[in-house]
Amino acid sequence: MAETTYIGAINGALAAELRRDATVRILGEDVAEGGPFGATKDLAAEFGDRVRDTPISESTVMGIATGMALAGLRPVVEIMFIDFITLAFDQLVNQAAKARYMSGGQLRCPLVVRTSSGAGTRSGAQHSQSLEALLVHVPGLAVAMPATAADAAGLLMSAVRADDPVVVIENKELYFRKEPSFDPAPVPLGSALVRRPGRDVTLVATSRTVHEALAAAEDLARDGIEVEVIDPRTLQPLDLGTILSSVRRTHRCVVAHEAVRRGGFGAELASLVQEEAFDALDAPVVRLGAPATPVPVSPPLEDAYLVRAPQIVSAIRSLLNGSA
Amino acid sequence: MAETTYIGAINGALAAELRRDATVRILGEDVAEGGPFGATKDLAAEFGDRVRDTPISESTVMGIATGMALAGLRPVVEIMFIDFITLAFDQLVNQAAKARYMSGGQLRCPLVVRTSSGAGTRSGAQHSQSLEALLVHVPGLAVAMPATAADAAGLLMSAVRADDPVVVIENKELYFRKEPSFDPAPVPLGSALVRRPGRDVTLVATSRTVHEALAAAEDLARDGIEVEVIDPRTLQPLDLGTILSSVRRTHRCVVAHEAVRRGGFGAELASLVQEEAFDALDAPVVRLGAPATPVPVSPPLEDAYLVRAPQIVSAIRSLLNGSA
Amino acid sequence: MWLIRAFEESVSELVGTGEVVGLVHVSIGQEASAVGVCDVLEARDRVYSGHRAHGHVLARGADPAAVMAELMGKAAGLCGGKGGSMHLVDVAHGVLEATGVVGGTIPLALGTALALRETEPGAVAVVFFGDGAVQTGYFHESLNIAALWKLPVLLVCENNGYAEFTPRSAHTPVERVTRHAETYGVDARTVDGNDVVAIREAASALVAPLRSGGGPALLECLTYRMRGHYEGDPAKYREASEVAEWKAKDPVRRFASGAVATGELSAEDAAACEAAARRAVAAAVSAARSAPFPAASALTEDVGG
Amino acid sequence: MWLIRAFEESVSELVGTGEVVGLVHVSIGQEASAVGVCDVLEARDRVYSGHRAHGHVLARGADPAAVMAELMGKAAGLCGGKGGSMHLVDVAHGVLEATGVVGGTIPLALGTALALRETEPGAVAVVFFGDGAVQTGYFHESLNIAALWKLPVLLVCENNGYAEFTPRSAHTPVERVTRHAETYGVDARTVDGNDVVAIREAASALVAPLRSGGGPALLECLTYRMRGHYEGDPAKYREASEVAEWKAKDPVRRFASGAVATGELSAEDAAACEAAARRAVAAAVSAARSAPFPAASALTEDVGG
Ligand SMILES: Cc1ncc(C[n+]2csc(CCOP(=O)(O)OP(=O)(O)O)c2C)c(N)n1
Ligand SMILES: Cc1ncc(C[n+]2csc(CCOP(=O)(O)OP(=O)(O)O)c2C)c(N)n1
Ligand SMILES: [Mg+2]
Ligand SMILES: [Mg+2]
Repeated sequence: MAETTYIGAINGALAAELRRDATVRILGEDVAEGGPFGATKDLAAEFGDRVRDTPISESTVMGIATGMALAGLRPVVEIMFIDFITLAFDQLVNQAAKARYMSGGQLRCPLVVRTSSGAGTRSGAQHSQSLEALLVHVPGLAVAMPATAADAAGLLMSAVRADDPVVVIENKELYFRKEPSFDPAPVPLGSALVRRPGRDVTLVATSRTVHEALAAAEDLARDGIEVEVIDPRTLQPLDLGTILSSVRRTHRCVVAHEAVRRGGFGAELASLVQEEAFDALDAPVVRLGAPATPVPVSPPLEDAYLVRAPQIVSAIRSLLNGSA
Repeated sequence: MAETTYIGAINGALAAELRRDATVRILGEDVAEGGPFGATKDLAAEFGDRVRDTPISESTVMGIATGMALAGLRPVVEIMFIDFITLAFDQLVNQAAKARYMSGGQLRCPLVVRTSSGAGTRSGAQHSQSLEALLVHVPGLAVAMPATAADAAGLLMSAVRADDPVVVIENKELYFRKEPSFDPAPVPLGSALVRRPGRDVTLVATSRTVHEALAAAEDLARDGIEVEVIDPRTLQPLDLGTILSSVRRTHRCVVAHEAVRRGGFGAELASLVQEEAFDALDAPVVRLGAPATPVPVSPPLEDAYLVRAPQIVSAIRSLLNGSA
Repeated sequence: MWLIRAFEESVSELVGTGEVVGLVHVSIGQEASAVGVCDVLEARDRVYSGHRAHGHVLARGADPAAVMAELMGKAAGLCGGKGGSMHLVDVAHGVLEATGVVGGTIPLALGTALALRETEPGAVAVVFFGDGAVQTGYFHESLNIAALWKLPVLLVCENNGYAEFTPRSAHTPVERVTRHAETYGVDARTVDGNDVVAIREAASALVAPLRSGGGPALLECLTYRMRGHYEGDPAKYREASEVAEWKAKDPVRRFASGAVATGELSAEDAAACEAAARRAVAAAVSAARSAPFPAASALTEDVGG
Repeated sequence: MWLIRAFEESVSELVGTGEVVGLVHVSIGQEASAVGVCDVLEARDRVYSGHRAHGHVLARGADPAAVMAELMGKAAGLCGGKGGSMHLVDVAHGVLEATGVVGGTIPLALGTALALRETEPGAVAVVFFGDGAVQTGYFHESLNIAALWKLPVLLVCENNGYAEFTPRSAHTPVERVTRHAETYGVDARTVDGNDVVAIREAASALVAPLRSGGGPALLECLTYRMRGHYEGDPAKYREASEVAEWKAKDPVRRFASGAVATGELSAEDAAACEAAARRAVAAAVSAARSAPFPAASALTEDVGG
């Protein structure tokens, strides 16, 4: 069977969108050479200077992309590692996210930011962060976190077609993961996917952690514990309905992500679930995430830092034991 | 009775720390002239170039302050409005917050960032944000939010004496609020204050919202509803113990802040409370915060944007009716 | 220019009465750059500004009543009352953004210039900013990229010698902003920022090549703000003699009396200009005053995400 | 220099075997700037670096076994295994930070220079960075402030003509980095970055005034990386002829053969130097290899907040 990778799917989606819509542009460091992971491979050859290398000037480049969007283009700007979105935070937070609102609706800002996130590659504290929670707190931004190649392509396509800023957060560990090939199609922002049905506990997981969640569910199924795994796919807009209807059936909820637990997306999700489904809950919503430390390089430390399937398994076991 | 203002207390604390410790330095835009709110008034006259004006280069100035701290000074850098901390986010998040950890403990970074936060002054979307939640998510940073002049002085004094980075978030609406004079004394980081005892509901509020909470409690007391108002004073480190022991008595918890509700500090707090005190809770933890929009200038819109006492009152009334 | 002057004098009063809200920065004394530059622009051109933006928006032809209503937070304001003084946008008149973040619109103007080159060749983007913005990373990163990509963007620095309360000499050892342009081989001029005719001429010379594939360019206008940094600033940080010296160079009166002196304008016509401007502003104020505030529903409208 | 060369050749092999972990950038071909500059520094001076930092740390006298252990993530590493290749710190040898954020340590060096001037007058701060960092706002904001405050900081740009896969010409129209220093009246020199003697001389000339109250200064070393951007980079973006041309200018062999030619060193001593370096590195590798990983408790140690 033909296979595709997550990064290949991104590359294909970018090519397809560039072909479909003449207003689409790509810019970022080394994008003409394909970028360090190959996301923009061969695009410069086909699309010329619609694919544009930039100097190492993240803050200004984010502003340039915003200024292109305000003038009617659809720029897709790459921030090589999400750690460096901190350099571009002013433009993203103070200009792109607010332009439509502050102008009283005169402006739209169809900006897409693509960036890579996540640890596991021993790249250290400045190339491994998961910073999606910072973005979810900013009104005006949509935030997508694809877990599969199909979603990486599909969410990116929707992001390019959206009229407001979308940050698409890719995961470095997933880049070279293989999946059976598929016909790329837009995946609507704000639609969660039940990746595995189950009756005993609702497990909400994002990005790479979705695969850990599925492995954990597989493992627990051997003991007859049926875990429903939900991948929100976009954290904003959030398809809370799908999650709540699951929790109302399972009466238990766990949320797992790679980011630091303190102030992470899990906090928002746990709060929403207990607000909306308090009476349905048999136990507190459990949050799994990284400890409040920078990401260490040392292999055993980084391995301990990350939420992996065994940790999810044991959290679910204690949840079920504690309240069963 | 002699009175002091919040801004006056800050000014006094800075002067006292400059006098006490020769390694303390102040830097920021217009600090030698006293700054737009007067926080550094008259300090340059007494302390010369230990109080240093900087160009409008927030990102580099944050790095300079960090480099001073790594070399043994105790810089207090002013970011005039927290909205502009986004410009300095890389240095704060990727360097200052991580230096100690990444160096395996070789380095300490006794950096203080002072900044003003909050809406209510019709200053618009780029001068009114409440961004503390972004900071709480970053391992390595302490975050203080004083609600009173005494805490503004006391937390700042502790921040200057701490060996790791602390961001002290002041509130613009409180700057000229008067309080009876007091002897400034350091307030330890990580110690919450019960600002009003009560048995019916625990109300956790931060910064300016503490005063709204107290007004709401006063109002509800007239109907015999006794609200316990807790001011965490620092969001990180967080004195969860004080909050939990209150919730275990009252069985109900509301958290109120000025920041956007989605992904705000209330999410972390609500999650912690339901995790740690689930069985004690008679109702979901209620979060009050701003809607997910930028801050509008228009007076009626900005007034509606902010959490004020009446909104807290009605949230507590429905909470008590709903679950009593 | 009289329109801007009269408008801002009125703004200043209305800040006093509390009708105009928020953090307000007027450009009284600096009107010439707005007028001189915008006079050479066309409808297809796009303009960005900063926190001191009233003049730029009016010079582009925005309706004074809509600007005033915006400053009062009214629904009839340019931005429905949501933006305010520092964030004026008037897409119909090609003003895409003004910002409260010093230097923050310089990159936006580059992006718009890139878009214009590809979609509306011949059109240019212009960004106004102060001398304080020259010390931001944005300015330098942008100057490099604009030069590298030869973008049709005109950077207009209104160098009034101060950033808030601090003189330029405390912010940089580089006296002329144009010095930075030289580093990148960018076309640049420094002009008397209180001389609208000189500004118009320089802007025209700098913009022409931008329309035919060249770019970027930088225009530095040496000027002075006759009032404090913001309305309410007592401005104790500068000498009375300095203020007096610049008052004598008032760009509005200077242009008017110059035109009268050369006979281009009669003294009566000059006075009529001023009177007309003041009448227009008075009308704008009363329209804005009587306009309603936005409906509560506006609070959550027009947010993405 | 042989130590750095031998060390990094070994690193490169150990990346292949998976023993050295993470994103690794070696400075093979660029060793001269580390050695030439650090040779004029004193124990009291402080150094900052970037993602290509091995050479700088070793040139400051760090223990090769501790550096190697760090690259392997071992407890005996400089940073207890938590920092890794891009974040080497060795406070005992005056290396305060290296960063994976391009340009990110330039401001830190300024801050440290300010602190040194006040607490250890005569000491200097030095920061190494690549030509890619020159297009960051940090570089420009920092150059301005360093010049304005006359900070005792030496900015060393290792200009290897590329930032990742992209040549300098695609990042800026400004050929020489020293051009920016001129704008601010900052003392600067461009030198052959593969000539350790020339670098030493230039660094010495630039550092001397910094010790006696002058500053800042900028040193641009024109060099080339003989390997890809990171270990694993096939480096298809450059011509074989270019690589060959620079290989002929290998700074390590050039210095050795130069010294032999002038008779300063016998051929045997030169060979012995290389051999000693290789032995030292072999010993460092085996020490690092047999060292333990950190205890689990290290994960949450040394975090503030
Ligand atoms: C990034 C940023 N930092 C600080 C401020 C606060 N501030 C507002 S105006 C100003 C001075 C701007 O000076 P300049 O650019 O010369 O413009 P002028 O006010 O003189 O017209 C400062 C520091 C800001 N708005 N944005
Ligand atoms: C702020 C930032 N943006 C992007 C990157 C990715 N990156 C790593 S090295 C590099 C190129 C650096 O070039 P240069 O400064 O010339 O150093 P060299 O690698 O040539 O030594 C880039 C873009 C980064 N590390 N930091
Ligand atoms: Mg100015
Ligand atoms: Mg380079």
